[in-house]
Amino acid sequence: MDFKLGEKEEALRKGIREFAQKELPSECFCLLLEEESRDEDWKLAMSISKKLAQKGWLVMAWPKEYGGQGASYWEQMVYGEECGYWGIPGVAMGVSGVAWVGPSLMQFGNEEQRKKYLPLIASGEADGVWCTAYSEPNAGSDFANIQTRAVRDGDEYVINGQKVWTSCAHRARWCWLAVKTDPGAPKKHRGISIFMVDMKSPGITVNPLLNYHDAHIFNEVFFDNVRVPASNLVGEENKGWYHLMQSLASERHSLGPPLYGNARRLLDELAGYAKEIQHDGKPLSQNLGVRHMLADAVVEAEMLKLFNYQVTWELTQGLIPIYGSSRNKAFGDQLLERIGIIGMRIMGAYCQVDPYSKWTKLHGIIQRVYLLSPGISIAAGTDEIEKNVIGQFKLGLPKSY
Amino acid sequence: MDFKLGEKEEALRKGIREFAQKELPSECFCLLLEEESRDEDWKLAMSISKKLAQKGWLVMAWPKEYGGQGASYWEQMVYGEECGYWGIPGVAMGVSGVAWVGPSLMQFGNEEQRKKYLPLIASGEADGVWCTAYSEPNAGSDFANIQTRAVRDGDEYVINGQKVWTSCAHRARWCWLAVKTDPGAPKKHRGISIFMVDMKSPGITVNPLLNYHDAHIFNEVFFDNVRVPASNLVGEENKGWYHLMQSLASERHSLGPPLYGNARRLLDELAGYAKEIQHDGKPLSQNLGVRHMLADAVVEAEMLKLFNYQVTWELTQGLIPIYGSSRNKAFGDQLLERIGIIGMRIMGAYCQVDPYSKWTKLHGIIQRVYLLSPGISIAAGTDEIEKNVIGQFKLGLPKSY
Amino acid sequence: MDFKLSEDQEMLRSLARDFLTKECPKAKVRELENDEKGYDPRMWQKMAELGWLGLVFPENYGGTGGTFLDLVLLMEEIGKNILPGPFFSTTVCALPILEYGNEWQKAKFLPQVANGTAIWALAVIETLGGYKASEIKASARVGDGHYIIEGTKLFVPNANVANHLLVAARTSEDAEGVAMFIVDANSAGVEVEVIPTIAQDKQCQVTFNRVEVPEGNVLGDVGGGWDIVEFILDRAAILKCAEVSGGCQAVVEMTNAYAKDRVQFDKPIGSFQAIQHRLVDMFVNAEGLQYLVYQAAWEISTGFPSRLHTSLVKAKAGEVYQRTCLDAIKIHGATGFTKEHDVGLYFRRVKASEFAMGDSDLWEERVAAELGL
Amino acid sequence: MDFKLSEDQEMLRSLARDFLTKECPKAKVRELENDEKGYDPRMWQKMAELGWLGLVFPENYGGTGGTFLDLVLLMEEIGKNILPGPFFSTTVCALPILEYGNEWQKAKFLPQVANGTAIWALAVIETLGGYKASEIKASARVGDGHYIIEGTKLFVPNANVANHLLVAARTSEDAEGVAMFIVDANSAGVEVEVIPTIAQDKQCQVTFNRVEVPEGNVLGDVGGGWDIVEFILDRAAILKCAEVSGGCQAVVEMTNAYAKDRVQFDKPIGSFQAIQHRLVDMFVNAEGLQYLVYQAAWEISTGFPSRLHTSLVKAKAGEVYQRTCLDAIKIHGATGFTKEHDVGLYFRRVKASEFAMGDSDLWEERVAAELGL
Repeated sequence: MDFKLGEKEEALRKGIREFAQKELPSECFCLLLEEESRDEDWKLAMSISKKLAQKGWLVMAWPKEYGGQGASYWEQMVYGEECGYWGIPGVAMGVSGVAWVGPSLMQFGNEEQRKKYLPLIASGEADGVWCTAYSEPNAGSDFANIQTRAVRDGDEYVINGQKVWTSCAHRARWCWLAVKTDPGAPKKHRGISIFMVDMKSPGITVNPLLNYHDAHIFNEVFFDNVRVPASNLVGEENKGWYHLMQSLASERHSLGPPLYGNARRLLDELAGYAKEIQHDGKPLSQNLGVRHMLADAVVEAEMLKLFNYQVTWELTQGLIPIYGSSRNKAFGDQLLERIGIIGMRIMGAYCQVDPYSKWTKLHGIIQRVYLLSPGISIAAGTDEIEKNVIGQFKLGLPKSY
Repeated sequence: MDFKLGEKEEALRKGIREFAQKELPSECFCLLLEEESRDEDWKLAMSISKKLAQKGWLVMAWPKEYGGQGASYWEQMVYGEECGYWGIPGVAMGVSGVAWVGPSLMQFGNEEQRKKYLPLIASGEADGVWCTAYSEPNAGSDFANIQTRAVRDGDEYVINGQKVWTSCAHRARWCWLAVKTDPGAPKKHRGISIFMVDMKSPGITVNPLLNYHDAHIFNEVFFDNVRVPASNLVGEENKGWYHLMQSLASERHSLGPPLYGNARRLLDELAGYAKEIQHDGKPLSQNLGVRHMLADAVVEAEMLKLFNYQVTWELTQGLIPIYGSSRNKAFGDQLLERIGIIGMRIMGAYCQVDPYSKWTKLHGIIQRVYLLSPGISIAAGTDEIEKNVIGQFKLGLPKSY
Repeated sequence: MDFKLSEDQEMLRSLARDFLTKECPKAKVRELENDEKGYDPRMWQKMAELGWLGLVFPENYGGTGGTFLDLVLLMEEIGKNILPGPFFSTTVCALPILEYGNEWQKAKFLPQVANGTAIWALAVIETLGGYKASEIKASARVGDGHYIIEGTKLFVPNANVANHLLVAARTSEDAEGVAMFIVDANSAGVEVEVIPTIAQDKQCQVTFNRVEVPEGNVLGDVGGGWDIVEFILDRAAILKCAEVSGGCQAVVEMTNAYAKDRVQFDKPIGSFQAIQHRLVDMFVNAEGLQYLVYQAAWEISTGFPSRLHTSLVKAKAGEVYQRTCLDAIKIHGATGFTKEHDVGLYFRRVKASEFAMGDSDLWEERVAAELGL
Repeated sequence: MDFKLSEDQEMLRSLARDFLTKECPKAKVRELENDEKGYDPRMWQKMAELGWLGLVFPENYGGTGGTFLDLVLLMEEIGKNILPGPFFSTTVCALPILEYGNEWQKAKFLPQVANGTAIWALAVIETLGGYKASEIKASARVGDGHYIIEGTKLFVPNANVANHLLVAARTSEDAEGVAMFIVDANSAGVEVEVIPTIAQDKQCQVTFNRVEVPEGNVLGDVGGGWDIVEFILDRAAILKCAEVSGGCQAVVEMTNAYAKDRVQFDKPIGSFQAIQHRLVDMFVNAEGLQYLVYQAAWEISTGFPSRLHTSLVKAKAGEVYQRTCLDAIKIHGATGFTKEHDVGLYFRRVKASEFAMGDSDLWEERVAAELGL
């Protein structure tokens, strides 16, 4: 057993810290959980993503031939932790391209597809921004229930239907789309396929779905006779479900380290704030309740860190994490929600101030985390879904839904 | 709306407080949650139950003709609160006789049965002590699954089978027994009947099932060709399920007020203890964590009190509490568990001391509550079962199991 | 003991429901969030006509002689429906005037409240945001027949549209040397700036630059201002909790409806225990909060409030509202996260209600004190 | 970074499992709870032969030169299986002797530990039950070539069978003026009384009536006793948490098996979400605790423990163990409440482990301090 990271990883950590201190606007610590919402934030994110690409970090995990560095799992983990800690924007380029379109193409795309799309992502440019369209009005947790159809017509497929909760569709150049290609399949999760769709195609309409705090993250996307070349089918026709399960696993795995980074940064900021603020002539940090709330949260953050280590280590051993990624996501989401709640208590009356107003404390990150945390915990699988995964696949319990 | 109890109820409250102060051993505040376990406690309980009978309190709710006083629902509630607060032993005489055998006989027994059994219970004597035998090894939450058989043989029924978790069977003179009389019934909850069985009948064997802290509450009861007169069948043959649902409702309803009384007493004792104990030269009661733990628990206790009020008020209005009793039981159990946990923290290292040893603080009640609380929450319906009831019958949600 | 409302109360409630449903649909709520004033003067006038603005005033001050409990029932409906505007802030200023005002003050100010021509705002807390006498730094110096007030108040709801402010200011260095002043919002030196909040509820920063206030505008005794604040706190907290209780009920109801309606894996999601049991917890806590509110409100109505019963309501309400909304959003899935869905309207108000009239810590401390700790 | 155990460690673990399963079945655990000594001397001797008692000692003191992590792995197995007896109490006395003892002390005392002839008990806490220097009232006065110890120690595990006691006593009025003394348990004036506990784990009250201790029996510096206590605390806490972690794992495992096996409403109860998701929470927390223990243990083994990593383990362990056991009992239904079922054996040990080496509050405070609070 060994709990030390290697010199390479520590050097990387140092490099990212330097990068963050140099490249990020100094007045803000940029925990950009909603970078795709405001134009100025998105602009910043895209400028940083280009710099990350130049540093070779953006797709560090990928093989050199596709613009990556073949970085180890440990390096990827450290990168995730640090990006979370510093709140580096542009890291995910709209969530999907870096984290799972790329890895998916490498797993089950063909060489032509890889050659075309991977360098676009690796460049950190606007043409490498993707959105992912899975959910539909009647297919959320029960994803296999999707109704959007793709019908073959010569060298093309014709797509009709509606997607919803599509993050970043308003920024994306490409869409990673799940559709039904065989609606008559005996089991509904057979008959699903994946397409890559140019968001500039005629027939695509993107409607914003603002969140309750006016952040523009989600969209509705309508497909009205959208024609897609058959060569944009990824993997095997009707095998989309199985491909997607692999992609989902990749995505979940990538969520843990930034969540840990976020958590630790937030706790550090809150501890600093509590030391500064005076209540009854004593710093708030002397308040027993505040001390213990923060201490408890740090313990959970450390648990999350070790959970990330454990999954990463499994990957280095060539093992497939069966339940660890679900555990880390659910645990991390709960932790973030909890830190939001704790943070709002520590901010006191100021917690109700709009995060972008001049009265806000700590640049509004606490309010933003608090307001976003229920949304984060829903994205890429609810708590319930993750617990079902752990119950069935790790504990061997029967299906519970 | 009105939140004041009447003068009659307040007078009763005062009377019970005086009774408790006069009749209960002064060195102990007697929260006898396990009175049937130790011989000396049981002896005390039975002596108090006789005194309660003499006061007219033991079965105060019953009509005068059966030894009661026709007390109002409000009086019963106050009686329950105070018995819980003072930890008056003997109140339930082994749980079942007072609280539900009596009420059940009044609801669906015949006159002959009432005349014979009700006065025995009302007397507070040993011959009025009952146990209730429902659960079996394969029929817990899924009670309809019972296998114990009663087969008619002339003027008698012959009973064979095994019951488990039978509280107080080792003290009881009578058994309130659920059996299968029609195992071939199309639905398994049809075909159940209730019998009253003399515990002295040949063929009955009682085996103790000690709990993990050596308290003797539960028993296994074996029935080996036990012959019971047919006149001991209660209500209609094969209608036992429906009868029992009514009894269970009565029992659950009676649980709330004593739980509230328990909770308030424990919190008062803990507050007193925290004021006495010095830590770092300050009373423990100045510790913010302790203050807030106790304050939170008091808030919940007050909620429970009002829940009890609400169910009682519904009864006075001739309404049937559909979900309130389940809510009160589940809420009260959670509260007691929580107070046990809080209490153990406040006791510090002393919480691990055997409750009956000379090192114990507060006469060991905190440890006893802590150790018993998981058992209490299981008795008469687990949390899950109560929540299912509320979900289905109040919120109108579909069956979830 | 009685859990039933009187016929008059039932009528008040049903009238309130009808009025709010009709006059203040959620589209209106959203509109008023973005409105500069934050309330609808036409609706305000109708509320005056309904007798809501002087609900607890005697008839000689233009009121309808209702009880505090009546007021609480109204606040509960307001909370269920979400009515933006200065009803709460005006009411919590009118109550102390009714209790502590001299005849001149009552005759002058209360009828204007009742008939809808006056809007009030309560200006107590400052930069630390807490309801503690020691935190009051705004000063009131004695001038020539008037006081001169100087200082800054924060989180003053609806000051942007108020005609009058009820202001706590320090008159001596003693910890509790605080007096309450009735200040004309149009006085020279009063500056109001709306603080953008998550709830978009028009809380303001109010700056007093050498504001002159006539001596006759001191409410109650000069040394007794903090008693008035305490009087306000107890009542305002219960009113605020009534609003929270109504909000919780509305959120539970909409979530329960969704859980029955939304089908995943071929079943309504309410049939999954993880969802169903969470809904049960939400429902039970909302119900408990409702009864806690009623008990305290009834006691205040009788004139004999128990300090314990009053304090514990606000100690609990914030946590219940927060948990209810967070769970409701999660049960709704992504839908609950959107601007379109009503649950977000409630969630965005959780913190405003938690920090109005002191946070849970303040009220938990009061409960602890009542336990003798 | 590596989560894999070495081959030696795997061997140690599998040997421990085999030994404990065979030598210490649950019937034996129950027997030893009621045994006056609380341990089995024959088993103790076998543990010595296996090298467990001197696991981390160098060979010249009769040890096998293992690491602290090895010891932690052993404690984890002990916790999984529940092994009653003085292994923990002896180990946590031997560790500071190895670190702070002079050559004479090490040579005299350690080999006796390793070969099973000496049992030790740690006597630090007193009536308040806390690990704070200020709570040490027991005094050590300087006599003629010896110290005279007077005072009462509480919750001293296994003192009833100990040959030696490691005692914290006050040598000056300074807050931290504490020294550690090696006391022969058979010295005149030492009285031991077993305190009956819920865990039946032979914690004792030890009274020192003018007990004479040779000067050479001071461990380390006279003024530096509290540093030694701190040294012990860090290590003993991790060992205790390893035991807790093992206990949690065992409880989760048995509960999971039960949830698959137990059928109600024609389904295994593990298929009800309320049960399944609770089991998942139990499992995840137990796993997290396990990794926290490993991290701290590995760091201690390397000689560079992080104070944060050490402190947070014990801050969390008590809560995890308690929640795990309470939920396990409830999932088991009435079965879990019985003497026959093993889950109660673990539950009864929850508080003993929580209060061994300081409660969660103490350790949370350490975590808070590490955060700079």
